Amino acid sequence: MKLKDRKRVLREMVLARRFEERCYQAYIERKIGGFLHLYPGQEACCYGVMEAARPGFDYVITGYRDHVHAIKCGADPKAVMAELYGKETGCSKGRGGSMHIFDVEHRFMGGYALVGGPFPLAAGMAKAIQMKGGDEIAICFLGDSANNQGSFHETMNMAALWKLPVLFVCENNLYGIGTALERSTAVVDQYKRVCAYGIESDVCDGQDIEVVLEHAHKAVEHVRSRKGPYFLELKTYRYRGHSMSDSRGYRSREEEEQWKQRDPINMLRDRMIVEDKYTLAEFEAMEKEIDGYIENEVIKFAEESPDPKVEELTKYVLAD
Amino acid sequence: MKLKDRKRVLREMVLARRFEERCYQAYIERKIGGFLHLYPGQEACCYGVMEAARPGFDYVITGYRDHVHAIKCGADPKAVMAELYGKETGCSKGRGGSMHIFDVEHRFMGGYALVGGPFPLAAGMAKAIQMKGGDEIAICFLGDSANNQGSFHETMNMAALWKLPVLFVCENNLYGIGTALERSTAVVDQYKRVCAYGIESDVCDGQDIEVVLEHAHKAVEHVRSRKGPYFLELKTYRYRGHSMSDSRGYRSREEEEQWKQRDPINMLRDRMIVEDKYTLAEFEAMEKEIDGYIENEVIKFAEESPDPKVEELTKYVLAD
Amino acid sequence: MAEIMYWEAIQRAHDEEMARDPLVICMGEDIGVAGGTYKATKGLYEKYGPLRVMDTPISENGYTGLGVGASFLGVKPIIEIMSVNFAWLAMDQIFNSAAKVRYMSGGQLTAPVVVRSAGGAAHQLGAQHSARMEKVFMGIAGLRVVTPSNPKQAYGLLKSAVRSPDPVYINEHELMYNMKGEVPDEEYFHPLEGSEVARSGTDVTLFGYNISVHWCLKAAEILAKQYNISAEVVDLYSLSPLDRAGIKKSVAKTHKAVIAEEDEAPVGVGSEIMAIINEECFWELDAPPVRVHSALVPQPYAHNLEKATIPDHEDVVKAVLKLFGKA
Amino acid sequence: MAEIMYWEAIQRAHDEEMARDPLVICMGEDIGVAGGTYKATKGLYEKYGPLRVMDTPISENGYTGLGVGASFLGVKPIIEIMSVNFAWLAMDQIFNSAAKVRYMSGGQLTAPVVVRSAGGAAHQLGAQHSARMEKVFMGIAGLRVVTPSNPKQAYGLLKSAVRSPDPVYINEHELMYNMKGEVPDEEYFHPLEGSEVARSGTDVTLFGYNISVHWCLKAAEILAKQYNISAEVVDLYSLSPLDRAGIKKSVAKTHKAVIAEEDEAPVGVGSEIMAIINEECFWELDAPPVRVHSALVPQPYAHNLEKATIPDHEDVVKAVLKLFGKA
Ligand SMILES: Cc1ncc(C[n+]2csc(CCOP(=O)(O)OP(=O)(O)O)c2C)c(N)n1
Ligand SMILES: Cc1ncc(C[n+]2csc(CCOP(=O)(O)OP(=O)(O)O)c2C)c(N)n1
Ligand SMILES: [Mg+2]
Ligand SMILES: [Mg+2]
Repeated sequence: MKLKDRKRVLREMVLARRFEERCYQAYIERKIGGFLHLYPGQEACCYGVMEAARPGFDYVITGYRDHVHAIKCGADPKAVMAELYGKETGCSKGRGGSMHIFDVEHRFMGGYALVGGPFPLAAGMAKAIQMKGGDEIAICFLGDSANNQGSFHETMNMAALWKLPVLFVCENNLYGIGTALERSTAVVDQYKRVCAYGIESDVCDGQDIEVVLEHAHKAVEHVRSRKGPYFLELKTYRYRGHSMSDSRGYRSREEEEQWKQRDPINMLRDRMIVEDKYTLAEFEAMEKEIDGYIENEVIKFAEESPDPKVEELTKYVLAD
Repeated sequence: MKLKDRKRVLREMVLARRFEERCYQAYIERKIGGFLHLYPGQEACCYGVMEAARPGFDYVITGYRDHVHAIKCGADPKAVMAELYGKETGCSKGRGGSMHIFDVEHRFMGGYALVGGPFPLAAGMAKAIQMKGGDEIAICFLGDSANNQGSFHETMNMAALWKLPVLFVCENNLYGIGTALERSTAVVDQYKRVCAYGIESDVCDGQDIEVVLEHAHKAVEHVRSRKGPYFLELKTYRYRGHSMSDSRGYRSREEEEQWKQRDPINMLRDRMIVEDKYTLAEFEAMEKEIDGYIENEVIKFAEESPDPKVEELTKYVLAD
Repeated sequence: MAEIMYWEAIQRAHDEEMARDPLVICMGEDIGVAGGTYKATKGLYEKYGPLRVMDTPISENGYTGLGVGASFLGVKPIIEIMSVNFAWLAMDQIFNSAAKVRYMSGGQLTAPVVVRSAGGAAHQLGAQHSARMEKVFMGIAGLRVVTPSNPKQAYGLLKSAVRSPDPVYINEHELMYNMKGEVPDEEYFHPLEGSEVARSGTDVTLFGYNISVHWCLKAAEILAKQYNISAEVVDLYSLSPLDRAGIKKSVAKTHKAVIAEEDEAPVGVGSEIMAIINEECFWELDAPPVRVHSALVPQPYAHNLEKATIPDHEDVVKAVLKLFGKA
Repeated sequence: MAEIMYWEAIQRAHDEEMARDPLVICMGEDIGVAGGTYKATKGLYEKYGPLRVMDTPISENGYTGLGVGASFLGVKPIIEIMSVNFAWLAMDQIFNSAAKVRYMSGGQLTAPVVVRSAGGAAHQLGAQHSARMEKVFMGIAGLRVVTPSNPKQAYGLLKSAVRSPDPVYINEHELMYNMKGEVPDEEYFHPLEGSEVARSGTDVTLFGYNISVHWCLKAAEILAKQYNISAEVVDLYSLSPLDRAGIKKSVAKTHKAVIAEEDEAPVGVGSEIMAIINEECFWELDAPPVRVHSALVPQPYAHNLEKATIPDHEDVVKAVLKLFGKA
């Protein structure tokens, strides 16, 4: 990546990280309710893939761990935070919450809470793209354990059969909630599972954004040039528990520490320090600036926004 | 196969064939209602596999095309026909019908009408076998197009993960109702699809019972010796329409004729004539004897049996 | 006005809507090359090709979800689920995705799919192929449910469903595809809400929908001729929302109600209509409303048992006579 | 009698039954190593090992079907579906296999599985994680449905469900797992059918089940203290079959009924109870029965909207007061 892009993406990833950490805090302060699934540790996956794609142009869909994907597509962090606060100014008007972030203007087509649900939805968007013509692709980000749903199988078959322009990105963080992948899945290398559909696939380190970017370029190019669907597996790790009430008894602190040695933000930052004369001071200043932005703009906006009106409870159930 | 076994199996296959053809006639005479899925053309699949297994001892489950599988497991053809006639003496007491033949005493665990439904049921029986110890295996016969159900994926993964003693037999007759396999399925070689689960698999001609038997021996041995699940694909063809109201417009008469050249019964018979001094006269006498049996015993029994009692309508809904 | 069959009416609606808008597609098992199990899509494959008339794999949840996703981008899928018994497999996408996405996205996204399915007991199809599931679809916020009782409704409701910005489930009946009836020659859009008085009367209201409308009509005739009872028949073609005003209006006139449904009773269409009557016009009632319904059994195969579970016009007549103290 | 929590009661029932019979197993997502989302299976993995405490893949239809198949051969699976919202994915196996196999095999085969699931709105879980689905399970011939309102029932109903030769669905509630209550120290089997008078009264019957029993009890207290209205509370722990005799008995005494349910109204528990009241004791009614229920919306996330959809004891009080012409 060029330095300019490295700087920009580093900043974006730090924003994502700090945003999520701030959510954690807000949840503890009971400003945020429901389930809250955070993204720290996995940032290079979303940012690497989306750098290869066209955010705001390509259609993106994912599961419940969705804040960062929305932001990368173009959602305003203020509107995302306001959503988590259940406010009328939230990107889903306070109706969705953490698991249901939507920003259709930026073609972020939503976060969905049912594991496996987004697979066929993504293929359907690709079907629409195929019919309407145009250059877009559909991108579906989903977890490793989601691949055990029947919808995975049904979708992969249809996507391959009909050569749909859809890219499946498997963020393999080794666990589905508290169940280690090898305890739920016969073939743990997810990219191998699509052999059953003749879908092209690839796997790479999901912690080094430049590695992700390289593999994602190939993947996106494949799909955009209408060669059919593609499946990209990224090996990654989530630092926090699955949702908020998770004491992570199913994995060791050593394992966690090992993964943190390969933190996606630190890795890019250190590479820039070595290769680009980037400095720690610059980085720290940037972090500080971002924290200020989050506090003074994002949180402030969420705090000060109005609740939805109770009289509008049934708005949006059906079209008027 | 030894001549003795060849003779026995030939007789069994002829019985199966004539039984099914007689069902066809009874349906036209409106003695049988509902859907009726017939087996002619595919006999070598069921008989070949079950000759390698232990009928009445191993647990067998299948879909709606189930009469012959039940009979091979040990169900009395009279009780099967009575079931089709909706009689109290039917093997499912007239409550099931063609798609729901059961003979639990002979471990024929039923025909099920939802495509894909039997997959997890078979794995569950294998789980029970695993827990209870003993030497049985579970055998699931199902069609080609059924493999596109999510339940296929979910079941294969669990069967492999937990090393369940279950044999999946895919009777690949090239069509799911009126849709050719290649129009519904990205990878048409079904035995290749289980690569996604690390399940051992094999494929062979499903028309030559001795070929089926050979491959089935390997498959059954694998499962019975507790090496895990196994998937066996048999290439075969159904002569009749999917159910009764099918004019087979989706395939050519030439294709049908070609397959009939390799009829499982004729192939075995002709081989016996060449190799075993078996005669056409013997064969025809046997056919005649079987037709007599079907008419004078099977049909007679079904005809003369009583209807279920309407007062017993709600019997069997819940345990008493 | 031509007399055509129920399946022809559905086929015509498909054809007109597909001819009008290239983004209208249809999908389902065996609907293309094979022309559809009940012929509802006959000839469309030849006319519109495989990209718009999609023979799907046997993957109910998958292809329903695929249709929902396509609808996000303006494609208008008419999804056939061959038999409603298989719809259980697709309920996750109907319930969790299609019905909820408008709400949970704060109105940004909508899933205007049409899902059609044949329900009901046909001839001895047995336990796993005879389900009535309309009651399951009715309890779902964000989903419209309609059910045509004749070819005109079958045509007009599908036309309106295709144009609706909301997801619509259309409940058809296996035994009705060959029913004949008049359908306007010109384009016709049936309202997705409301109810119809299929026969006017003064002494008792018979509520029906889909096939049970016909039991009610036949019963009304018998009641008029043989018992001098004037029955009003209300056709509830919209099951969600139910027409509370229409229900009230008729009961306020007749003061007695019988509700006929093919399904088993518990938490069914009948119980909901009963509840609405209680809420809307309890004091108008001269007697408790009565439900006519199936026995609570998995559908038996044997012909005599099947006949014993499924109600018909005679059961409606009996219920009315009992209500009038005549039986 | 020890006071224990609802989840502890469920865990104890699991443990006792698994200790008794090596063919009792439990299965579900995260129930083993992780101990269960709501701790209902805590400690069992360590005690009984992975062959009997099965952490399943995220394959609801698959593992439910696997449990059903195992039950054919005498294994007794207690299947946890983490949240009832996911049960849609498993309904095919519950509806088409488990509930029907006894009937369609003419009594040869039976699927005595226990399926447990947490339903209901918890705290802002949103549209796809707040469903109440008991009404969907209630309409199914061949399936028993029970729903415990307290730890004693949670313990005793699960014990009985495990021993039952029929498939049983147990509807739990996300908000109740930490509720405390007395559970007998000795083994206790709660009947799978019937209902309980949770509080005796004379002026009106409040029908509740699961969490709504507590709204009713609280409402009854307020009604007694503040309005001098004596409310009887009937706990319908069995939803299928519903206790028609018990419903009739109470209404025949009080002549008024309010039914409280967390779910949306259409084709719900409330409508079925209303129908039963109409059928069993219409002439005993002094006023139309009233339903208290959620608004027909996908569950909103925002706290104030969520609060506005879900009823509570105040809504029950209001409904009663309205019934008595006091509001
Ligand atoms: C249909 C369904 N089943 C179960 C759940 C509960 N659940 C939520 S997340 C999750 C684990 C998913 O793991 P994975 O796909 O690896 O994604 P990750 O959370 O690791 O990103 C489970 C079981 C659900 N939300 N939906
Ligand atoms: C869940 C479900 N979906 C659809 C159907 C309708 N259906 C019955 S048989 C069949 C085709 C199955 O084809 P295949 O698995 O190849 O079996 P074959 O009939 O060829 O033996 C279909 C689509 C069904 N019974 N169940
Ligand atoms: Mg994961
Ligand atoms: Mg086939």
